[in-house]
Amino acid sequence: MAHWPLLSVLIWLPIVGAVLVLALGRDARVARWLSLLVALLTFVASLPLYIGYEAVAGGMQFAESHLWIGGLKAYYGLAVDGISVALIVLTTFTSVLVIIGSWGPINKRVSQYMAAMLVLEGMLIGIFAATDALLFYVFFEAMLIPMFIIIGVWGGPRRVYATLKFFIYTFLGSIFMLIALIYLHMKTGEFSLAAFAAAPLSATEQAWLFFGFLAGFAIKVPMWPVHTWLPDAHVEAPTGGSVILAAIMLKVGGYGFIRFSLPITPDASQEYAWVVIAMSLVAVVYIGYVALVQDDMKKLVAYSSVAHMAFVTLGIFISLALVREHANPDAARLGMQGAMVQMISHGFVSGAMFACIGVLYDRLHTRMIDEYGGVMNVMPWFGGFFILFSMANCGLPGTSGFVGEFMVILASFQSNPFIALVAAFTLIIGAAYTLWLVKRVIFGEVTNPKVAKFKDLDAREWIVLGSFAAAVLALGIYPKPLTDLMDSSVLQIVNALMLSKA
Amino acid sequence: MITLAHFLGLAAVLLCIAVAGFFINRKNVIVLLMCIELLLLAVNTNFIAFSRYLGDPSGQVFVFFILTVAAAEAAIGLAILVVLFRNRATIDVTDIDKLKG
Amino acid sequence: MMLDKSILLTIVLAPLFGALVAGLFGKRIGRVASHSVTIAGVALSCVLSILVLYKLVWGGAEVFNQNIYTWFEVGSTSAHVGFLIDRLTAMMMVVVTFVSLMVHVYTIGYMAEDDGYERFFSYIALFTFSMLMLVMSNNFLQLFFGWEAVGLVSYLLIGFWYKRPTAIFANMKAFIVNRVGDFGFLLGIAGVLLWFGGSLDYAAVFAHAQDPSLDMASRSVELIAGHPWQVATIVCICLFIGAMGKSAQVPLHVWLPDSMEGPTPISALIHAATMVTAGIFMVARMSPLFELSETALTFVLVIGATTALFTGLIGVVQNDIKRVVAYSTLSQLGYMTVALGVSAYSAGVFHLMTHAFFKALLFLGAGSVIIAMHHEQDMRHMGGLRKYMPITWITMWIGSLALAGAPGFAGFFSKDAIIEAVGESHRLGAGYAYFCVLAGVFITALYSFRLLYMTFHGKQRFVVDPVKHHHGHEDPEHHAPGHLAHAPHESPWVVTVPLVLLAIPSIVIGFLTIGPMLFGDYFGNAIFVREANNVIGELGHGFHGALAMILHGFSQPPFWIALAGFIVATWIWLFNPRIADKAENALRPLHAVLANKYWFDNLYQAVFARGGIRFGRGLWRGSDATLIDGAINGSASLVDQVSALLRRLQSGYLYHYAFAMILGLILLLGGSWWVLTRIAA
Amino acid sequence: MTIQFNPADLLVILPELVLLGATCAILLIDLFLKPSQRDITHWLSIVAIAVTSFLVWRGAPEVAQGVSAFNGMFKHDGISVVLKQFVLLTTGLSLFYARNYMRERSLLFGEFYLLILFATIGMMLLVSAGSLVIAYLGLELLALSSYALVALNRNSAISAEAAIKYFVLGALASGLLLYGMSMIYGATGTLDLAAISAQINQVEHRGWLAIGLVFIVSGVAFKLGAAPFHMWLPDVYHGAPTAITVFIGSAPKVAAFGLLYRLLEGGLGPMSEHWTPMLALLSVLSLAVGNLFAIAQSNLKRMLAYSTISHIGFMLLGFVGGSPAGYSAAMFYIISYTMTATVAFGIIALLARAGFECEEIDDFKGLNQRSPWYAAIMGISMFSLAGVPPLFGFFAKLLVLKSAIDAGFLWLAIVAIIFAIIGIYYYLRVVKVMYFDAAADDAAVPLPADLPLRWVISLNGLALVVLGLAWGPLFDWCNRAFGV
Repeated sequence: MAHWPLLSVLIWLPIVGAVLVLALGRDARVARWLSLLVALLTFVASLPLYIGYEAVAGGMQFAESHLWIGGLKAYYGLAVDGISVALIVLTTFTSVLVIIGSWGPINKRVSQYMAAMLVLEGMLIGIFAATDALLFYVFFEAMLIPMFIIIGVWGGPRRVYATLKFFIYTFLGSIFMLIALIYLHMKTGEFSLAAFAAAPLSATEQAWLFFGFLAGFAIKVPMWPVHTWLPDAHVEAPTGGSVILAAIMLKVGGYGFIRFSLPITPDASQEYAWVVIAMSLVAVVYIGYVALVQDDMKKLVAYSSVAHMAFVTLGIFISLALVREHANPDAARLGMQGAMVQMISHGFVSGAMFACIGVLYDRLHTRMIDEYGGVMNVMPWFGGFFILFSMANCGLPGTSGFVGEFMVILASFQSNPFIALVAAFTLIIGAAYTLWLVKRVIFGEVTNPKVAKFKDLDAREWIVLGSFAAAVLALGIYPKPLTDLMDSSVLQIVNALMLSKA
Repeated sequence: MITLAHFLGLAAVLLCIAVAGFFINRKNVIVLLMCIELLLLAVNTNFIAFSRYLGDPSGQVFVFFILTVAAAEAAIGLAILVVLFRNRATIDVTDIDKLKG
Repeated sequence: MMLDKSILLTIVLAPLFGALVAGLFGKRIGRVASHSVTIAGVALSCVLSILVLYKLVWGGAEVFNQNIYTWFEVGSTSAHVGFLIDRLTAMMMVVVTFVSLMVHVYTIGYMAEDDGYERFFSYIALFTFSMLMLVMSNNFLQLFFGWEAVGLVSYLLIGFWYKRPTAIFANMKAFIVNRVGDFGFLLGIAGVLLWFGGSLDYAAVFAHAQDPSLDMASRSVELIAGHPWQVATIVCICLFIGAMGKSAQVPLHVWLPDSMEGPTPISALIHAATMVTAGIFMVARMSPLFELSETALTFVLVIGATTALFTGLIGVVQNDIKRVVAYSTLSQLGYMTVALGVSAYSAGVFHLMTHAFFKALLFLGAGSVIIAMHHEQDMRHMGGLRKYMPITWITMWIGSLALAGAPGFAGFFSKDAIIEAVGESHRLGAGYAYFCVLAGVFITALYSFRLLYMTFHGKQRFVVDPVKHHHGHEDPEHHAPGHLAHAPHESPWVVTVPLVLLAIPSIVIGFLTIGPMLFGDYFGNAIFVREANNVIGELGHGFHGALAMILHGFSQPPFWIALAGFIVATWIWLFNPRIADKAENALRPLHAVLANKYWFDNLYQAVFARGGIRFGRGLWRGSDATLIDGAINGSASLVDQVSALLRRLQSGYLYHYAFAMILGLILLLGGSWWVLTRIAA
Repeated sequence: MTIQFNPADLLVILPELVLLGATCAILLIDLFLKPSQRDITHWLSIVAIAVTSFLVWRGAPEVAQGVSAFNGMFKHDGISVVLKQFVLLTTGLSLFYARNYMRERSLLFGEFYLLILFATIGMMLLVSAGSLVIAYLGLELLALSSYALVALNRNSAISAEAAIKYFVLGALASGLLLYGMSMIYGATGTLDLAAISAQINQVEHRGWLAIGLVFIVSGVAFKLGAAPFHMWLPDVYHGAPTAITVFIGSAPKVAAFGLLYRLLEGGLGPMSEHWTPMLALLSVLSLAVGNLFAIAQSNLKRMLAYSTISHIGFMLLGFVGGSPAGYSAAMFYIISYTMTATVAFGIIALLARAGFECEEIDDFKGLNQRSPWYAAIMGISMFSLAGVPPLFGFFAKLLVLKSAIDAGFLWLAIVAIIFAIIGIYYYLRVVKVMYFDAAADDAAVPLPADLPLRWVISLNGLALVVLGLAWGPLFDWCNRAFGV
């Protein structure tokens, strides 16, 4: 274990960096380089977390705990298990790429943009590291502010509608969760997640709490039918915002289910698992069809994000059903792992997809599919990347997109083959909407004379897309390091699920 | 025999008249100032009656304070009225409606 | 003796290396280096594959079954990347690498004038890698990986000319239709994991399936309460749906004809010789599972038989040279599937092998014709080409004879074996299948010879017109049909050498291998057939060597039926071409049915494509935008309206303000009175 | 009961005495100053407030248990220490924020300082009231000064209108409060709050008590600005000069909280089952009215005024439990609110120039381009008012919600958050205007040369962040005051 508070460093380094960027970044170049430096440092600092985390032992490591609010017994408590480590590294990795990716496209108020990104990064890390519910909630909500600013200031024409919808929607959900947390504090007298998990709760209490959490996390994920903020937010967000939103912010919802719903309200989660499973399955099919008919690229990918995140919720709640109803902890682990791998993978894939769209947007300043066509002719490298990420998006084996979906489908089959049947429908519909996009944008003759003047990727875009591609392939070809990292943590969660609280 | 109840009843009636004056009057701000005085009068009646019946002088002391404050209040009220009139050339209650919504 | 792991790895990785080099650095290193590196890779694989085959068959090497690395491990569920090398695999490896090598060489000539030369080599080498991963897998996960990876490469190659709207439509269609199959396949794999011992490794799964104490054949599950289904049936049908997608069985066959939009070499390699036969290979590989379920095999049989006959019929009315061959491929895949359906797995695989050679030959031959015709594919504008390109002509005849099952040629042995196996079988549906395969023989002969006659014989139906069409080959889209810039001539050696090299096995491979492969113990434990289903074993009693089989063949119905087809084709297309037109008019409704491919495409387009879009639009506009967002925006605007309405209460009048206070006072008084009485009570 | 004068009592009211003395001295000094020398008055007032604050702080350890002077008429305890400190702090802040604004409009009279100082004395008395008389006197001292302050701009029609409305309704409210006091007096026979509390259970005329209670609650609700006694508030906030709004929107709220606590818990505590439902009702109405009305506003001051009403509704959540923890939460809330509101109003005052009030929301368009720092501070205060962590306002909301839930008012908490969500919309709109919209004219705002103002408002804004991250000490302080 590190002797120095690594997690605190990871959280505060980018935030302090953001302040520095604001203070010193009057010159855009300084702001860019400084924030890149900070992001890189944070990424480097997150590596000891991965290396130092003893995956075999599992459990919470790198713990830090200081009394924060004595009157409420709220702690500044940080610790990570394998799941958190994976998500934190994903965050630091993506943040670096986002900063590089925003190098050219963002040219007004650069320092503010970069600072907002860095603050966002720190807060996201905080979410994944917090062991105290109040601290978690603070980060959970606070990240809305920089995102609000990012979309609102550097966003598209309908940004006002999109940001307000995004902010109020997600706030609506999380404030119900706040009520649940307050109730739990009343029960236990503290805010630590461990105490919440240990608290005995009656079935009715659990049910209320479960729906409180569901409101908070389902909107964040987002699950059908509370997903409509996402396409709007994505469409209006600048590329970097979209990447962070899709790659990391959505993961917070799935993470929340694992950290809150399952350990704190296991019995209610079991009882209402069908609700979540049904919502997830509807999302796979319904959202798939909706994605098919989008004529805005970003909207399409945003909808596909919703469909993919449905696998996360499906995996999490199917494992509950597997543990409780089928006494099949092995399959439950598979489902949970699948959900986690899907989260990480979706981080890379959706991040990459949005980065690709950003590359196109920077050239033509539109996201409408009709305006493009035949991009392959002028940007062969870009076309290659785009096809790779599209394939990952439709879950091709060998890319990261496949691993999680595969695990979740295998696990759900063990619970109920019909659930797997519906979930596997993503194979078809996912391919349909993604490839149709590829066909219309990448292939074909160049019809728009402006497209004919496109230049292929520059070095900066190469780095971003190349890194994403490397991650997507690495995870697809050899996911074992990731699953090993999370395995014992997943096992602990699954074991905890076997115990009833009521 | 005049009992406490009579005094309280009188005070209540004064109160009601004063209060009614506040929202029935639609003409003149001066009337409102008078209503305020009437209101305080009702309170004073109450205090003195209670004080007398309880045999406790503090209520009457309170009344002195109230009278004093009422004087100050009237002074400030009239001053504001003057300012209002200077600016608007009217003290009609129905005309004071620039601030709304 | 063990096989060397490093050899196996080299076989797989050499093409991948070539693909990466040509793909990533192709433009930089140039054409020659690109094709050299990929050809070297594939050639190395091919040589080593032959070595592996040799070691397994003659060297006494044991079956190789080892994991290379662990993909993931969660609880008791683990997934690996590993190789299972037995004779079935080895045969497939040789077929794949050999055909691939031929195609690589051929491509040098075929794609000589194409801008995407390096890219093309990268793709086909990548395909070779993927296909090898598929066939060499020792577990379901890797099988699925290879399965989808070949699908990806096929997608890329069909859409190789990505400027052509038809090509990019066809590649999308191919991928999505394949995905429908993969959908079933994935569920099948999930079923295997659930019901067959919790493993994804072939060895463990097959052991579980064959364990008499578990009696998997009678294990059933009630997915819908009150309806017990045999688990093996569920799993096998699901898996077979995967095969239907990849091997283009009715009703998932629609993608294959369209896939001819790709360059001809890949039509040969992917859409004839190797990838499309992956489904056949898979079912053969899964024989221990399929043997458990009579129902699933009947399903396989009926689907295969239907495909064999009805897609062949379409081939008769096609005018595009490649499409004829494509429909013939569909039909032949149907034959293989029929073989699987009657538990004659080895016959299916045998036909797979022979078909790989002669169908690759036919495609490459067709490609050679296309080169000569400057990318004209319509046979109505050909004719009389035999004098221009004799090698192509002869090799095409060899291929067609093999395809039609002329005694002695490779196709004769394999197809005859299948037909006889069907005749032997007593499985439900075997009667129907027998009819279909026999009728199919006639059809096969009909379209095969029709192709030959229309292309190479008869009158020359094109005009050589050098002045008007000087722009030449690069512009295949823009020349008028039937007009050539200069006379057709024989293709260069890089094209003809592969033709010759493929023609040789097309003649002899059946003769040489039928003995050991079908009736000997070639496959060993790789293919499992239950005693009661062993039709090949039954046939084996009547097998007295290949020569005897040829002689015997002359007395069998398939020969006479094929001969009939040949005669009819000769009579019509060689001697009386006008009859064809008359027949077309006379049989207009029938012709319409065939020309429209039984309206499968139209149906799918209407129901799934347009219907899906309409459904999606309905959900989007109706549900997302109207219901959900309507509720959200509605509540927001409701608040706005309420607010706008309420603010009028703040009228600005003092007496209203005072009145509000008094109302509040009265409200509180009332409330207080209520509390008071309640406390009193 | 004999009345005795104990010289030691003077020590207890030393801060008030000092402030009173200083005020009188400033009154005299100011007479001899030219308008250009008004800064002397300014700094003297600041010093007076600082000294008073210091004296309150010095006295703090001794009063932890609570001391009373003048036969219980004046109470000095932990609660009054906290409240007085924040009254003084926010008053001091308002003085800083006001100077430039008032000077540019030639309103920087000595009376401005005097009225504010007198109001401050009133507030200090108010929060220390141990008797109905003191409560009344403190209240009137505050109220009369405030009326005059609102009318300070003699040439403004809307200021005059605001003042007359404030005055008339304020007098009505005072009358109602007094009437309530008289009923309580009649029922219990004493004006002393502690004695009232002790005797209340023996009272036979429950009806008198009930009537008295209702009138007192109405009167206090008016001072707080709780619906439906809120009608004056938007008009006054809107009509008063912004610098005055800064003052009347902040410190008096703290004092009103003190009044509410002293009267209801200190005097009528045993009747809490009567007044908690009333406060719950007022809370719901305030939340609804405050938020729903605020959405429709285009004037920022008016919008903030309505938002004040909603915050009072939130604060009352802490009261409905009738428990010390709840009062502590409510006090925390009111402190957080005033600290935040001073920033918001202060920025308006700061950005206003002669002839340009900068009080329409649209006036803030593109502020981020023109002055990112003040946009950031304004943004922080808006997010804090909206209750977004990690800002001060969030934790205040957390505490009052918690106390309401602890008290079994889950439904009330849910009503509150639903209105809070509606509320977010209009706060975000301000942020939206500042950050997303382009400035109407690109001309850079000439920022006031008043350096202390810029520093103080920056610190005040940063305090919202700092207190959001480390609000534990303040929370403990509040808890200690109520003995939690």
